[in-house]
Amino acid sequence: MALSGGPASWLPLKASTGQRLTVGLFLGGSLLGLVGTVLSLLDPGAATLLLPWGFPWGRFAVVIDPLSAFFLWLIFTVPALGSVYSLSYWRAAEHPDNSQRLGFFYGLLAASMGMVVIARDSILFLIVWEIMALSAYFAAAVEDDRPEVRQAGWIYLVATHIGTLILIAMFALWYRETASFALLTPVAVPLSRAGIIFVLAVLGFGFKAGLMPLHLWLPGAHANAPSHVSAVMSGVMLKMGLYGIIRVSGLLLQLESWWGWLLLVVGSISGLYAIALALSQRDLKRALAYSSIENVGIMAMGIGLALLGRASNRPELVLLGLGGALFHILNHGLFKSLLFFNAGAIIHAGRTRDLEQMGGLGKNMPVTAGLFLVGAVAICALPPLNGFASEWLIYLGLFKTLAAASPANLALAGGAAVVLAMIGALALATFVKLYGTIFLGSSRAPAAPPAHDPEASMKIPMFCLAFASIFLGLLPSLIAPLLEKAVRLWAPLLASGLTLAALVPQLWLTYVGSGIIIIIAGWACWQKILRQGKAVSRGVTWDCGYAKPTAKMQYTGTSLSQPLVRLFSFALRPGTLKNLTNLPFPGKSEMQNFVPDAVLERLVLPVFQRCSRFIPKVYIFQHGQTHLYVLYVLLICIALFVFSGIGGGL
Amino acid sequence: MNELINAIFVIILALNLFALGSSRIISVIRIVALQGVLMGLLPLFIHSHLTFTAILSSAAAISLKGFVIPSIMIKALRDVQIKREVEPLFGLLPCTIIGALVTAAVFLICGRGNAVGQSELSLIIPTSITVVLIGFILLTTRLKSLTQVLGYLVLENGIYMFSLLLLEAIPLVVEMGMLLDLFVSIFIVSIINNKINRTFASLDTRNLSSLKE
Amino acid sequence: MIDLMVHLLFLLLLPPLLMGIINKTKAGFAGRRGAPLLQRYYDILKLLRKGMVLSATTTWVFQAGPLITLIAVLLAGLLVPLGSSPALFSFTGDFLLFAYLFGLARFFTTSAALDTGSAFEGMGASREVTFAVLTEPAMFFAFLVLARLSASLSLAGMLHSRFVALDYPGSVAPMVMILLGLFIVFLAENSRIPVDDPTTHLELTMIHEVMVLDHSGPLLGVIEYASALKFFVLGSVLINIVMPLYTDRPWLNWLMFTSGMIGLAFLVGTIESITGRLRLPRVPALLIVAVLLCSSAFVILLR
Amino acid sequence: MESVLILLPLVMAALALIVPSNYWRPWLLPFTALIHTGATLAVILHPEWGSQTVWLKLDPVGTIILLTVSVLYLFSAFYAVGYLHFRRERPNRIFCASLLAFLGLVSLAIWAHHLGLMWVAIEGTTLVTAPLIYFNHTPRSIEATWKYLVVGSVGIALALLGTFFLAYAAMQGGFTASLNFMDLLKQAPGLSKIWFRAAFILMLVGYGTKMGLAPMHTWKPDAYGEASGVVGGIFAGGITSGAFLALLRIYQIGNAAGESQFMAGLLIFMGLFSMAVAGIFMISQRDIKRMLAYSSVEHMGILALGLGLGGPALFGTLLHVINNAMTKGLLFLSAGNIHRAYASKSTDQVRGALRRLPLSGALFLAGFLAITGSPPFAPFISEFSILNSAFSLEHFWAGGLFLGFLFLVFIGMGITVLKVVQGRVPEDVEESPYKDSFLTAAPILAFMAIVLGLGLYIPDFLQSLLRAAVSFLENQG
Repeated sequence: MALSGGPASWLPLKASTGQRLTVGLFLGGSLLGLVGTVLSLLDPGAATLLLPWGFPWGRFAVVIDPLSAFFLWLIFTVPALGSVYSLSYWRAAEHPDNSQRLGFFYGLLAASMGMVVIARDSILFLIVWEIMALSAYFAAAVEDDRPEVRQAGWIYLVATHIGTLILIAMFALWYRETASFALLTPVAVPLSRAGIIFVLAVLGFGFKAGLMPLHLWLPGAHANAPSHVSAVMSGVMLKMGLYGIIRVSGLLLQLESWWGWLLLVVGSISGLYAIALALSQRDLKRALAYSSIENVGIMAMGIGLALLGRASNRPELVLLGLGGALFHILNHGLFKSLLFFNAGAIIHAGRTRDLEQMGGLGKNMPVTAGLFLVGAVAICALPPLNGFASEWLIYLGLFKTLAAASPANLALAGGAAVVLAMIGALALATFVKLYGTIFLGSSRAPAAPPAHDPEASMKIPMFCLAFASIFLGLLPSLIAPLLEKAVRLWAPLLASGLTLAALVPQLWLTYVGSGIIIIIAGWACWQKILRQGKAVSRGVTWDCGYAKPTAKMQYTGTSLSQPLVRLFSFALRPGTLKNLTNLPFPGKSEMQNFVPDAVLERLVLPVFQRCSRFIPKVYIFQHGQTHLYVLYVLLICIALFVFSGIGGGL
Repeated sequence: MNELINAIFVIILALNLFALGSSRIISVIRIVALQGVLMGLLPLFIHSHLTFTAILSSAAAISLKGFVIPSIMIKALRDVQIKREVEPLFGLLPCTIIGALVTAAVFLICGRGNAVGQSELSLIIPTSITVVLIGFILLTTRLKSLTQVLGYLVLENGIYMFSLLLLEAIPLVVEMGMLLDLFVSIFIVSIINNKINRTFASLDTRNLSSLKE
Repeated sequence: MIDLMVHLLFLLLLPPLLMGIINKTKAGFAGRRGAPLLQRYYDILKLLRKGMVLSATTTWVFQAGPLITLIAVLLAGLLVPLGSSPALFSFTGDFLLFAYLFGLARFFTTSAALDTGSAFEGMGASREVTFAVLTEPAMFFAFLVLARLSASLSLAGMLHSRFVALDYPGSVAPMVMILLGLFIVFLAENSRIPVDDPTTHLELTMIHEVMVLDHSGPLLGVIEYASALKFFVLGSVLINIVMPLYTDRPWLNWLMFTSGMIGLAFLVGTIESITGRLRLPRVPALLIVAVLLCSSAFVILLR
Repeated sequence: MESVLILLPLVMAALALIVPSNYWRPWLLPFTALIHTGATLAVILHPEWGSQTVWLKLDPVGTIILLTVSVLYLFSAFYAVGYLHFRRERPNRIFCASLLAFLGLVSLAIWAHHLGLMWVAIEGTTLVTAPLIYFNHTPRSIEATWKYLVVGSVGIALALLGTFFLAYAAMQGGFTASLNFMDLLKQAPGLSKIWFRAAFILMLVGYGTKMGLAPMHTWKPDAYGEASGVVGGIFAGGITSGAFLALLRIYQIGNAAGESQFMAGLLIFMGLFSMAVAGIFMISQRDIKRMLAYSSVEHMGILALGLGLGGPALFGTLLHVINNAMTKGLLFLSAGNIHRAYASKSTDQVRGALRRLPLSGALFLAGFLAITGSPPFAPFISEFSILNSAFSLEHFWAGGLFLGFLFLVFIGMGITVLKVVQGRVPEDVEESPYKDSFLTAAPILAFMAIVLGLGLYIPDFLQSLLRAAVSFLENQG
């Protein structure tokens, strides 16, 4: 009964006759899934299903435990909202040739994610994992007639495949060490091998989660996918990678502190570098994608902290680190989806993703602008929204390493708090830039058609997400029991008896947050009353004496971020495309700044290009000359005789 | 008896070198045919008591290798009206020298080993291996499709020769099957030869290199 | 209870006075009489009574900016201990809220600036977010040092437990270093010389003032008040570090605190009088010095 | 029963030579194939119906191969009817006869328990399939046929020499020379080591040529590239499986002779080398059928690798024989359809197949994912189990390289396949009369169903067949 979650969500696959039917089934499936999740939490015993399976190895092992359940919340809500969103965003009538395909793979994606978090057998896991990866590919690359979509899709496919191969290796090693494919109970694996398994897990899952430098597929794929697919990929699918890391590290009984350091360092680098890249993007969805990498970095830092805590027997670090990471996973799923939905609404209103073509949309799309603001404030981790609530836990965990009892090397982890602070400041810059250049000021593309707020079926999901973001920001203590259960499962010995409430006064966030909101609301009313009868005149913006400011004179997004890009130019390596004329009578001049992705465009692609130049040189061996082919046969024969050492014996 | 067998071996080896050194295709065909006949005769000398099956198989081998296949080849040769004769990758003399060196090397290696048991058959193994290798040399250094087929025939001869060591292991059916396969393959190959000639106006296999990579 | 009342009163009333002190100091250095000490109060009151001009490009964000800034700074002010008051609210992790409330203020100030669509205000916003990227790490390194020294994770605990320095071996050097670092942060956050010149007439070089060019009337009044408040709140953190309060007599503590704040204002005025504003590209270097000071303090402490 | 399996197709081949109608003749193929599959199933269910002579015997390993080939042939035969109907302008007398004769000969090779007889049958399959490559009568197909014949014959001749060496190894061991498989198995521990090893190398190279292990694979891209899709499928799934069976025979003898260590080294080397070569040659391959040929090289490499690892890997290896054959059928048949629809097999022209041929294009794409070892398709299960065994046997390097080459192959194949299926049809490509029809699409769907089904569930009877085959290979019972 409690399992209805998994199977029920398979329903949407079967319906492709009508989009509405698909969405209806999807919602039904998700609802059933949610019910299943709740039931499984109420009655833990019933949520286990172990069936023999048609393979000589492994079983059909499906278990919903608190950790899976935590991810299920996200899996059953965000994709469902996305499917409602797609009703207007990807109207079947406007995309006759691919809306069915998209619906199918979108449903498959959601269903397989649900299976990923409850599958507890290596083979089953790999199967649903790959279904998830592939359906995400097909959903994201649905507009395959556009070359850039194909390119981005291909990079994603390669990245996810190499990730899967690493996971295959990881599970093979797991089998070697545990003599079982089951992923049910924690196992004691010799530390050296456990370390290899962990590193393989970080690599394999890191590709999916988008940890730097394994993120290379992420910006392109997110930018080029339909927005609700981007939302699900960024909001939910990336988290599957983190789920994998959490799950595998939870199944290994013994661990060393360097595991935690590894994640802490990787997370810090991901966070910092990705947000700096996000800041420097011109493409709205690329910027959002980089910001996802940043948030994944933050979550990885939380997980790393929890690992450190486990290794050094500090339950409060485990609870705060993993609890914060999980909470942030949930929160990021909410507000990042909201932001991608917003981006979709902007695109839907006939705009491109190019920030330099936007501006002033807030006047025509007030609802979208307001919702974007909620998402932006949340993602900058500003109080009183949910982003702060979760980062707060991670921060506190990091500061807890400083307790007087901690040895200096553990206390060094506190340094990560500084990284987090810097990430926060950069995220603020990024989202001020995004919000400002998109919605504020005046339009930079005067010729573009007037934008408008989207239809209700797009607005409702966004409202739900915004509401959830505010709600969780104000009442984070509601989530605490779920977090505690999940963490206790992960580190049963350490975190028992310890509660989040004992560590963190989450209620204060409620007080302060509602305080802020009440004061703002009150002040706004008061202002309204007060201003009645006061002279409010309208005029043009004061531009320091210049009488006729135009939209073209506005600060652009690129110029807004330029000082920071220059500050970090040692790492970002910005490039410039110049076409400046130096003639006596200057003609049309152009200059464009861009920041390439260091890993993809400066490392991986050049290596691939070099290889593709080199490899055809080998092709001369397949030259078409029959008699030389016969010679190959003779030569390999002789070679085998010689190398197997029996040539002399005959 | 032993002397006779050894003499045949020597002739077979010499024919190898002739095949390598000959510049006319027709003479290579004849050399290979002669080698085939000698191979066919060998079992009659080796085995003291002649059974019916031995006679039958050797008769089949002789007729196929000595007469049927050569006639097919000669007919194919006439059909294609080859102007220029054997075209080796490098000169005939170097080929012959390599052939001689290979012969010497094989005998040297086999002489050292303990493989050689029975006295009367002592030379079968090195001889057959040599013939196989000479077949390979013909295959890899000749550029005309027809001469490559001849190389393949020499190769087959070498293998056939080895099988004389184990007559009782190979029943008549299998032996006949092998000869049938040989016949069919030569038959098909000559058809293809014909097509090659008609399509490419030459038997030079260097023309057959549009499929690569 | 009385302490809390005094806390609130000081927080609400004192800030503009400090501005007046700075101006008086600067006037003194320049040999002028200068505006009255209470001039800033008159200004704010007058501005609040005025009508306002709104640019046609702006939306509600433009008006919400100053408001949210004020609320955020006020809330932050409730979290710091002042004088003998241990802060109105104090709980584990409140220092993070403190830092992020300033972030909230920054978000809305810069957004409001961008709402005007003016190139100058964009410049100001750009600089504001840029420098924050450097001041935040310095601030957090300082928090790390304080947290390690005080073994407390609340702002009041960090600043006000009569701990500091003395019974923790080797803590004096780190304390001095973070003090210096935080002072630079304080100057930058409040847009004072040498980072920014609040009285300059050249918009191209401004940071904070250029972001509020378009605000007028009550909104400008709110902004003026909020920035004075910010000065006060951040300054009180510095004062708390410099003088951990020892006495049992509340009035003495309050006196010490007030004189400390006045001293700080005087110091800022002095600096503004005797140094010039740095060229903008040089500002990050100054801020990096602050980061380095604070981070070295952390490293030395852990050594 | 074996007479039905072996002789019926040969008789039908003769019949095909006689039947005058170009239209009705192809129907002999599915007719024969149905009976063949039926007989195969019957003989699997009732082993006592098959003969148990010294010469002809269906052992558990042979059962697996027979089932594979028969099922592959069945669906391909239906497809062939559709294909030949589309190519009505070409006489198909020889084509049909060759295909039928192939079925008989490959069944003979599977049943043969005499290594000489097996060799004869396998050489026979080489000969009867040559005309299939030549079907189109273009200069390129002549060239491909020629290379196939020369390289293939030389290789298979070496296998014969190896077979003789094996018999001689028995003689050296003091037994009466015999090429009977069961005899050899019994004598295995006493075989002369050196002669056995020489025999193994020659048979590895010889039958490896037939399988298409690098570097003896050179004929493969040419032959597969020029043959029609259905022939390519039968080559890649049928002939290769037959040749692999021959390799399994000598492997089993070697196992009994205690030579597993020796064989493992060579097989693993050849396997990995083949995968590497295939991977390299697949990158920037523009011809879809040649690409599939290299993919076949790669999978032969996987089979060799799995065999070399031995022990726990054998199950996966035998499973992979089935999976490879089914997936290759899927790929070659859909590639054939795409070839038809574009009148080209170069990625310069073939683009946007999902738009021109939605079904075949999608199946081709799915086949690509399957063959590169993506779950949930069947090859993943077998490849995973091979990798698992590599790790359990402490062959970490082999396992790592295996994964690396799989990745290389994925990239190489992915570039080409995605180019083919995605995007828009180039404007200079002419309209094509070809559309997916029932006969050309249903067989592919059947393969797809098998590939997907086996990826999610292996029926019990198949598992027990595979287990029996593994224990037979390991000479237990």
